[in-house]
Amino acid sequence: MDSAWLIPAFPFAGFLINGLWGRRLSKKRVGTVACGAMALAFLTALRLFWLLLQQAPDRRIWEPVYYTWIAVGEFSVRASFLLDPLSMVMVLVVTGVGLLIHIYSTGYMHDDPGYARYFAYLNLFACAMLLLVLAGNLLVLFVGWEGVGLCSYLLIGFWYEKRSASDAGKKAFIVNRIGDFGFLLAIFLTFWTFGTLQFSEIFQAAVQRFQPGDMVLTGITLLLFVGAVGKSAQLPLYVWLPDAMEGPTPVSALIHAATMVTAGVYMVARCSVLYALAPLSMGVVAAVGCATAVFAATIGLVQNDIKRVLAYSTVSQLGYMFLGCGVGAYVAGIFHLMTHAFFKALLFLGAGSVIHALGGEQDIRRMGGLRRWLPVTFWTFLAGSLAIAGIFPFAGFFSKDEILFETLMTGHGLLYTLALGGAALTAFYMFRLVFRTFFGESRMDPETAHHVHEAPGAMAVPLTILAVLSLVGGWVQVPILEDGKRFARFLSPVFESARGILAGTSEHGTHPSLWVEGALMGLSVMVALAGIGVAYRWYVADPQRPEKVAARFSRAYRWLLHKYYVDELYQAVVVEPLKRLAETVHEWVDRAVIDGAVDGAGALFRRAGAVLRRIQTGLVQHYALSVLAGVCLLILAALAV
Amino acid sequence: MVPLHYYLLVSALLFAIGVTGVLVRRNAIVIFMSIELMLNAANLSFVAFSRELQDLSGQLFVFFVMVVAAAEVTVGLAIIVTLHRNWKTIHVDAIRMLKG
Amino acid sequence: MENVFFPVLSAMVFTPLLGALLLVFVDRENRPLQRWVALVTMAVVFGFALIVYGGFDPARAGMQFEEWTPWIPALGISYHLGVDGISLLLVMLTAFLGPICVLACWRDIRDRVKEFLVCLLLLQTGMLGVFLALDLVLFYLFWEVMLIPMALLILVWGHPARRVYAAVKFFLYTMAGSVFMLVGILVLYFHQAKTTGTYSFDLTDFMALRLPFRLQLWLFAAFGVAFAIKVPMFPFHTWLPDAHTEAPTVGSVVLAAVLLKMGTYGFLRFNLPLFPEASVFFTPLMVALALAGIIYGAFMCLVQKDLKRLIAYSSVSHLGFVLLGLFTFTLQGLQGSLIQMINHGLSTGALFLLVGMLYERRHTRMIADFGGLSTPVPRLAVFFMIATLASIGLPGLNGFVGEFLILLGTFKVRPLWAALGATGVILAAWYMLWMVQRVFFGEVHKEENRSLLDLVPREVGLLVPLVACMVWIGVAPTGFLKKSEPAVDRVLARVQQVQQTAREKTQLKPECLVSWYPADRK
Amino acid sequence: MELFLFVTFSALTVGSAAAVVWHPHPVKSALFLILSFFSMGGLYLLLQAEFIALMQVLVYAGAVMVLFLFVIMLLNLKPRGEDRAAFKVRVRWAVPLVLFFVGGVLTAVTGALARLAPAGSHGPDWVAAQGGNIRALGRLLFTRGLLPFEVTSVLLLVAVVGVMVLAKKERR
Repeated sequence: MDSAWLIPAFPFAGFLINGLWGRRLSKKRVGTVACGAMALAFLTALRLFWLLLQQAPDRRIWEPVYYTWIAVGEFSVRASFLLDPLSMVMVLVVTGVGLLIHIYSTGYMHDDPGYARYFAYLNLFACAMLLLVLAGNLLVLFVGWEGVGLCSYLLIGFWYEKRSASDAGKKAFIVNRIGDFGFLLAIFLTFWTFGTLQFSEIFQAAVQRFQPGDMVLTGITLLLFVGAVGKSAQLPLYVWLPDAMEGPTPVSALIHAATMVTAGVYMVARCSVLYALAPLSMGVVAAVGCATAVFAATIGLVQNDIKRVLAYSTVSQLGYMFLGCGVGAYVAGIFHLMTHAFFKALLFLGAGSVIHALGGEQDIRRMGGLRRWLPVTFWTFLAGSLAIAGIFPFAGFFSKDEILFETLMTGHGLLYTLALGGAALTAFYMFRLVFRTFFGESRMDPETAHHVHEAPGAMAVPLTILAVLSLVGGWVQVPILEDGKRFARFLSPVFESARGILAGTSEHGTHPSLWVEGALMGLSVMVALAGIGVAYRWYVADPQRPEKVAARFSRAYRWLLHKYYVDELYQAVVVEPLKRLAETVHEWVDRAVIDGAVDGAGALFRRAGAVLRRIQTGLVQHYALSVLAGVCLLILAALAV
Repeated sequence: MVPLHYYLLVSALLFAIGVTGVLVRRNAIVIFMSIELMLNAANLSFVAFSRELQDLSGQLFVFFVMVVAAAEVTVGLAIIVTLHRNWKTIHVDAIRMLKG
Repeated sequence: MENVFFPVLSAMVFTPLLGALLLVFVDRENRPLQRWVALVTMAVVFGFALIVYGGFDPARAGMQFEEWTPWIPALGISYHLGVDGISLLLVMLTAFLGPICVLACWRDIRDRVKEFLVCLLLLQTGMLGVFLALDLVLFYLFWEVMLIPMALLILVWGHPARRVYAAVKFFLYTMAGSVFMLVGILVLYFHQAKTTGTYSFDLTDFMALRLPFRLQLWLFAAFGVAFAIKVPMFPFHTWLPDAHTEAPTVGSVVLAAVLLKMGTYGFLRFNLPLFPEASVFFTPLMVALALAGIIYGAFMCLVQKDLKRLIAYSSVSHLGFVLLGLFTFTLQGLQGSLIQMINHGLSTGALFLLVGMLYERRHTRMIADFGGLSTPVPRLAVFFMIATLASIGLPGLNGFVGEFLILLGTFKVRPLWAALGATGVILAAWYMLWMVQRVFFGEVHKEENRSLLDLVPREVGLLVPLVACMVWIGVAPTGFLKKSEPAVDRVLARVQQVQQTAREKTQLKPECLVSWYPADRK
Repeated sequence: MELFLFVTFSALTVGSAAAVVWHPHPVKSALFLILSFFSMGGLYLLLQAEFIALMQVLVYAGAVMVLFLFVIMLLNLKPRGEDRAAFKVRVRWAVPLVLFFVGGVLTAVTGALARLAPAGSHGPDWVAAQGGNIRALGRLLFTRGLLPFEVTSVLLLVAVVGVMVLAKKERR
């Protein structure tokens, strides 16, 4: 456990090597260094995982402390880690999926001139992300939090010469900053409430000192959630994530699907004790999550950019995770996080493979029939789609279904209905994507079609591995079966106290019969299949149908196509007024009033001088005369006294 | 023995004439001479007080005043010469470089 | 600990003067020698500073390395130098930037090199003197002395268009403020003479006084105006963008990195401990102005078209944070302010250096003239990015530590203030990244920019120490914070002692700014 | 007799001083000034200040005035340099002002004269014992006034150098 610091240290070393000397190394070396660093981190994580499993379940928590980072008076923050089952799951996901995406990138980015820079950023991201998930206190978590934000900024704007790319990077960073604003205030409030930022101490004190529903804890959790909303792209701060697709596709897979965007979910799960004590915040989390899940899914229905569809799907899936956390099903939330990491990374990498094959084309209207040219990509992509749609026995089925089930069981009927509708939408838009891309007639222009080629090995192998994981990843948590919920058992020590609190406040713990559970599962699968069926009818059986529907509901279609005009709204309501305000203030307050006052004072003296200078005649005798007159006045004064 | 205030009166008159000269004349040399008059007025009262107070320090002062006056005259006249060389006049009306 | 056998502080203060004297005798045409003389002098000064830093005892709150000699005994003026935790870091910063400044103007200044270096060295003496002087007359002397070389730097080596306006504005504005301080010093002096019978300008003597409340108010205002203009605090800030824009690179660096800190240093050194009750009384006003400065400065940055002006306005915003921290009267706030002064010196100093390097290559500072510079000058872009990130408070770099501590302290007092202050952090990200985007990203749309030369080793060499310090403070600030904690704690104790009584004394309660949450709940 | 002499000398002094200011011609002004200085020497004699009287004649009436005359001749000044009408107007303004000033000072001084008493130790007997005014003054000069005396020599030196620098024609 002392070697925990090695996990982020390896990628950091990779970052330094590639960042400082990458331009002078050959591409092969750069790739080896980057992937090697990730591989070493993954191996270290595996070893720690093994060590963790050796311990008794209630002793699976280590808190290595390295040094005192900031200490002022009673405020003291140590650079410390927290290793428990929750962070272990995250570390394994980050290093494992990260390693696969690194390998994929060696193929995908092979011809890019910024090869070394790319891998340096990617390693730095891995380092920051690992810092985030391993953090032993809120401030170290915040370091990772901002670090991943920075890397996201750098990688979205990786092709900085493209205006839209650098715009998107900037937007991502600033929107995240708005979330961080809440996070920072949450840290302050936490410190002045508990006198510490160390997770273990906070949670202990929270359980001992606070009753459920306490105002302070509600404040802390809501502020933390503001941070999570920013980082995990929930309503109303989701706007940066679709734009973030300007980055290279593996980046979208790693950062904007599998790892970074799930940081908010992780943080909420990490602070489960605090949330459990603040029912209001839980409600907000669940509501925001559910609303985002449906909202993003509707936008995803009509988008034509393959990556944007996936991006909205990510936003939507993150909503499901928050829904899970919000109803107290932390295990389900984290479980979905893990399976989502597998299948969404797979889908992005598959999309990347398609884009790579088509020489940069991202519009599904100019694809079609690619099944023939890209078999590996097709089959793996299909696996991912089935997983996200929630078809048994793929991973997504287990995790999404658990969230839905828990939602209903905790008495959130409305949220359940919405989420179920969202699941149908998910299945529809994913298979719309599959059918438009891989089925039907080819709509490529001949030049592109001529160059289509299947992904090279470096890309195909990660795709295959992830496809397998998307299939089997859910099997660690099988409902109904005896001994099926291994994942939950592994994580349970982490959420024990939160569950305890929740059990005390609500009707948790009432378990329905297996029949009900089975029936609900069936319903989920039915809904998903319905979504797929509609997609098949519209896009394979009757290709003219979508246009008719679009024409029929043209207004709704336009709203969806333009993403409800949210970006335009923000631009018009926030960005532009602020800019105009700044200009007005600069012109009127700074220039006219303040500087005017300063210059005015100067001008006043200058004008007074212009008048008074006439006294200075240059004739010494006048001066002598005034001296004499002065003396006479003094004499007069003396006489008067 | 002539009383002290007679001498003081003479001294005062001399000083008044000197001040008037400085104020009313425009010829730098005459202004200079008027300054000398003022210095001499001061000298006279020094010596008169010296006799009245029976203290020779007063005369000592006069001695020093004379030395300073001599030095001043030489420097002052040299300045006037230079002025005349540059401006072709020594009328202070004409030389008003200090005008603000 | 003070096992130094020579007056190291005097040596530090007057070595630049000696170097300037030496420079006078160097041949006018022999520019390399002139530069080397200046560089070696600055390096020696930094060496002395390191000696002081090494010998400094972090456990003691009082002055160390003190030197005291009567100067004009008849008036109670003495030559009194000393360093404590508050001044130590600022002295280190000043001495550290010295050699960097000389290196930075190595090729930038070609005209009247000797005079430029003499000015720079005199400036160094003045700045070190301000931080080290413990006698108020001596302090005032250094305070004013430092003005002259700075004004000359702008006036002689500035950009021809508006340099006279900028220099005069800078000079007169600062002067106008410090006149009030002079009056304040004299009032303090005579008040002391009247009440205790001792005639002395020594700070330690003044510290022993208990001033009546009304007098404190006036004195706080008198000192405060001088410092507020120097900081510069909103709305006294308009000299700063002009001075920065017109000054040569090194002038901007020194101005931003050290000169502005004198205002905040003055508040911490004089206003808080000498007039504690007045400080409490003025807190609402000062905090309001600090917050206004943070947000206002950030807003101004959004519309600037000139790189240097933008960074100048960002200084207004950043120093708003420092002031905010000072007037929280919490240990975290004060310590954060102190470290933030250093941080701002490093990051803004670096930014001005980089803009200077761009200017040297391209002879323009207009943002619109750049674009896509990452391609021709990747190394410069990397350093610029790091300095920007430090400036917007990315954790792991220095800026975060300061801003975090300040806002942490503020939150304890009034959560609303912290919330308002934190909006400055958002805006900072906006304007800085937008600026970076417009300068470095996108396509190269000006032909002149295509063939720009990337950083040469000399330039990399002078940026690397700055970046190293940014990372150092960001990752391990405890070493620095520990040095200043006792001294800051002592200042704080003086204020907190009277905080309660001062509040009762005043009709205008500090609570007049709304609070949405009672912070002292535990 | 003494009063008669005093009246004569003082009348001459004041009268010729007035003529200095009044006379439009600088040369004549200077000549009147010489006369004024001479008669002032007489006043000094009446005050038993023989040394000062000698110095007055030698230094002032002699050396200084010669210098004045030299300069006047050298510059070859025109007699009609000034506007006489304006001059007379100025005189009409200045005289009352000056008289008021001098009168004020004089009243102040004479008011204080009553409280004046001989305090020094240099009475006529002491002077006689020293062997006359010149010896007495000389002794005083080289004891009590030694440092100022030496300083005046430096002053004169400075004046000499200064005059040379000033009067020298600038090299073009």
